[in-house]
Amino acid sequence: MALTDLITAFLLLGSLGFFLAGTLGLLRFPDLYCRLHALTKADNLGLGLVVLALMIQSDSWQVVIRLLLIWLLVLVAGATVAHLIARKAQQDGHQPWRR
Amino acid sequence: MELALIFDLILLITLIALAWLLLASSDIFRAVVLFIAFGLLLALAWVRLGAPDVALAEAAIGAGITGALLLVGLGRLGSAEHYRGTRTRLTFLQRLSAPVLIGVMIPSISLILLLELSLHASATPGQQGLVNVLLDVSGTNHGVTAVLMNFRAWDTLLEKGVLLLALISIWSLDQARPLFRQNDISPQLTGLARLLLPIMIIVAGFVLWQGDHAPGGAFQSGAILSAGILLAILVGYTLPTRRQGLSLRLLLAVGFSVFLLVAAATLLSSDYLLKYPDSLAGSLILLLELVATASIAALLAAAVVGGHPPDDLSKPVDRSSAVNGGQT
Amino acid sequence: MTELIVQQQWFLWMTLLPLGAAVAAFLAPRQAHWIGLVTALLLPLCALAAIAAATLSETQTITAGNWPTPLGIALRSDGLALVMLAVTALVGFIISCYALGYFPVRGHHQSRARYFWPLWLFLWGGCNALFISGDLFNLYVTLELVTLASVALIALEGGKAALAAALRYLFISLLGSLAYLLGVGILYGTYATVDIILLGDMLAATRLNHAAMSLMIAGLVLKSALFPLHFWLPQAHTMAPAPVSAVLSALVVKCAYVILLRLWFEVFPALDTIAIGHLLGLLGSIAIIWGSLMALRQERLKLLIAYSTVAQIGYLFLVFPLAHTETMASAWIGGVLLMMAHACGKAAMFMVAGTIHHTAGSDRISRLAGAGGPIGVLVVVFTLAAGTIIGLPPSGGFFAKWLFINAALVSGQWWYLPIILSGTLLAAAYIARVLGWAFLDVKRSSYPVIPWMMKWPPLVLSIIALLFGLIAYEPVQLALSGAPVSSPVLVEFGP
Amino acid sequence: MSPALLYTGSGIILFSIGLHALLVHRHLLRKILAANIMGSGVFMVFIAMGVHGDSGVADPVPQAMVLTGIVVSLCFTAVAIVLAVRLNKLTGCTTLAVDEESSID
Amino acid sequence: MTELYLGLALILLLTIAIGLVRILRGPTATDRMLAAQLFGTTAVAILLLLGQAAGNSAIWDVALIFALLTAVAAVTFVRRKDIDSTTETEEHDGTD
Repeated sequence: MALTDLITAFLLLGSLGFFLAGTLGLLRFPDLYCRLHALTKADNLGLGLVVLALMIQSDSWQVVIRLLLIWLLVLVAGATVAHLIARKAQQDGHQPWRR
Repeated sequence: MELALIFDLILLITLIALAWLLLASSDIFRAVVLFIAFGLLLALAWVRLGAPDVALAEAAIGAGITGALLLVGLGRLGSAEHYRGTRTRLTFLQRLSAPVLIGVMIPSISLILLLELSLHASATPGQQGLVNVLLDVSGTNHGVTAVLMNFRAWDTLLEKGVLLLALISIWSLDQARPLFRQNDISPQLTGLARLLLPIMIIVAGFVLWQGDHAPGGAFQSGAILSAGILLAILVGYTLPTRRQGLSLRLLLAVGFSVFLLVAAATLLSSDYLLKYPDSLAGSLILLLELVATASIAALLAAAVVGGHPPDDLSKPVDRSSAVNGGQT
Repeated sequence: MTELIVQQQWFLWMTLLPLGAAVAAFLAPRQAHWIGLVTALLLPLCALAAIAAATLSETQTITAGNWPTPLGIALRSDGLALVMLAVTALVGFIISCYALGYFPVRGHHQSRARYFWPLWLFLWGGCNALFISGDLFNLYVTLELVTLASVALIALEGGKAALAAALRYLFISLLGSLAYLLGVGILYGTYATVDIILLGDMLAATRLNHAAMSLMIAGLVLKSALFPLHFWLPQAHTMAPAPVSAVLSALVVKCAYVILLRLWFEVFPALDTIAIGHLLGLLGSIAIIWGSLMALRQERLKLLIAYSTVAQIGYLFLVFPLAHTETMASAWIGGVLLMMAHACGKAAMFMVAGTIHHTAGSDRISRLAGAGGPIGVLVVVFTLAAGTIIGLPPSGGFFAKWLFINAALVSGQWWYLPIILSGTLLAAAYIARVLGWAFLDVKRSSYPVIPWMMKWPPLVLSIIALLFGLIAYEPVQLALSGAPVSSPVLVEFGP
Repeated sequence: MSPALLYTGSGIILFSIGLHALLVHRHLLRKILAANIMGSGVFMVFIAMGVHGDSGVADPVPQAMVLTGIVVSLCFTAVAIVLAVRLNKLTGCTTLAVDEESSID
Repeated sequence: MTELYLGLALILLLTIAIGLVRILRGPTATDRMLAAQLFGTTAVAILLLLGQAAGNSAIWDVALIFALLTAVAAVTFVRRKDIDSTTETEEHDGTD
């Protein structure tokens, strides 16, 4: 197995950790704001690592750009939507969870 | 290979469970969100089935337009099940429902078994071969586009008619009402729109161009553009009043009209409906796809807005109920 | 001159023309009614030209784009297609004239006029495209075009009952066409073609094909409102504006039925259809009796006419059990004739009902008391049109029933005889009930003036409907050209 | 069990689930969702039955048909939603009125 | 390598299936929308992996469209809430 494959596998496993954490957080965290927090991690890093892993495998710069574009889009859209949802929740009167 | 099969299995179980849960859900909003998730997974199914064109279309409408349509509709409709008076008499059909369920499920399962038997028996090659043979003279290099825009162009023409007809129906039903209140559009949202809109236009162009030799094409491209228009509307853009008349109608109808004109011209010149001259086939398909994209984008966005623009024909209306209010 | 006529594919122009006019009417709403009227004038001429061209030329099937058939979409100008195109052109022309009076261009309801024309022209184009289509998937698209236009036209009335009826109709049709489409999908998956002629040659009597056939027939039966799946029809057809009711009863219901005819006689002859045929015949018989009885009970004229449609649809489904080898042609041509006669008669009746509603303010049958005097012409129209529904000679309805009875006797299915006869008696009863009210000797004053356009077009149509039997020879000959049936037509009682 | 068969069967199950829900449920939006799911089931049958052999390449013709079908069903969804909203505005109901008598007048 | 991609896609699909519980449970509409949003991202990842496994770049276009458009539904949701929570006359808010 080539070194690139090894790195890819490593990165993919890493991304898996983030996605699992995101889902776990979505399920187990007590309120909206905490879940939002969990979700953004999965967005940014989980997908980021997948993109990185595939970039290593790619053989042309067009593929790299395409992957980067997808990642950036998810990043920007995810961040903005998370912000909007949090603000909406606040306006609707959701109180942050306290222990 | 086994892994792929397990993937398919889990995907299908999830899809079926989703369908059941969303239809049995007591809360309509939940049903709508589950439906959006359903569309997401359905796109995965199309990918697994080797139908990326359909997956593109499903992604473009499922993620954008359908979600918006349903959410806007739900907002205007409300989710409680209001009955008139206290009567909750079951209709004929509803009383039939339990036997129907059984009566449908059992034949379906037997149908599946039948399918198994017959799929082994008859392995038709499909029309793949025929399409590939004729691809050279079709004016495009992608099978699905060739079928849509040339071999079965008559279907596509009528489908464009259905789209325009749907819009006319919607306009005949209601006047456009604002999708939301005009207050406080957050700067982040505007920023997002400013960033996404150009990308959407570029991607739509890319998908349209790609349809010539790879999955993509007018409908997918138009659906992406319409999501862009919708985003613009959501951050407060409105069509200027002077453009809401004939110009808007022309934009909506241009896709279908040009298709009809091409059909009429081919019928006049060659006696065959939609038989493109060999030398012109490529350019004609490009023209048809371009105008279709423009129309589809406008039609889908207008369908979400859900009503005709205020006009001089009917009684005067206050300006606040213009397509999306007055602000630009 | 003849060259010109033969060379043009007129039946194709008959689909392009209304669709183009629909777009024009949408773009120029102020001129919409003129565009509609001109189109309505041109289409009967096109129909005549199409028939002339068909009698002069041999080819009845071409494909769009001239691609070979498993790939291209077959478009056909066979007898059934031409006859339906012609009837639609005639009925459509009369309905368009009527609509010109019904939807005033100026005044309170002008926005309805604005949207009526593009929707109606779309519907017309969709019907024409459906009649000429020889491709199962293309039939689906055209059927949906027709359905969507019908839904919008029903809702045009604007009241809550109309909206509810439109929405119910939408769901029902969606259900029907998806069942149909599933059957098409299974057929394509097995045979890799959706062309009617190719499928007819290839289909074998496998269980999977039977499943596909059942799905498709069930879907279409739902769309053509056969008992007990007729429950949506009375609401949808009565709540719509009068010209729309006429269109729905006369043409739209026939669309699904035409597809059924094509499927039954051209796609599925190789399959074992006897049991399904008898089932459809049984349901048809119940529909005849049930529909007529319900019509007899109605207090409102439009509902009465709608239930009468339910009964007449029942007759149409007698074709399937009656069409055996030697009675094939009789039953088939009887069905086609009945479709034509019913289209003319029912359209005229709905238009009259609309006019009465318009002038009397209500279509309650009791409000008709004494109407024979002041709006006598309407009552005359109604009576003439009713003649074909009852099946009085020389109407088309009479000949259709005559053929059915012949086919029933020859094929030894005598039990359809009392059904047809009692259906006729019941029809006579519910018509007589209306006329009885109309000719009551009650002084009626003050009916508003009826617009010219709402009075005379239905009269023309009802006269044609009644005299249809006298000129039936030509249409029958035309319909039989390229028909999927080849036995002689039995016009006398055989052994 | 080939994947194509698996998908075909699932398509039929989706169709049945949608059919059942369309008949049973009363809220209009739920009926609309049910019709959409029925449609998805039909389209899945179309595509899955077009996959022949193990080539994994789907037949382009049913793909094109499904694209057409998707557009048509989207149109119906849009019109149905507007109709439902309009009906809701007039009656305040989000269901079809069951009452026969009142809907005639 | 293909097995790895498919295996990871499989596990990601499972996380979606499990995450459905959040849509089902809510409790608020916003929670549900949020879960759908996460699914969008996960679906993009799955599509990227499937595309890599199949060597078909068209699949990445599907991912690109998802990445581009999932925001639209969410924005519609956020903006729509405006009308729901402010007009009582003709809208019935029944989302919770």
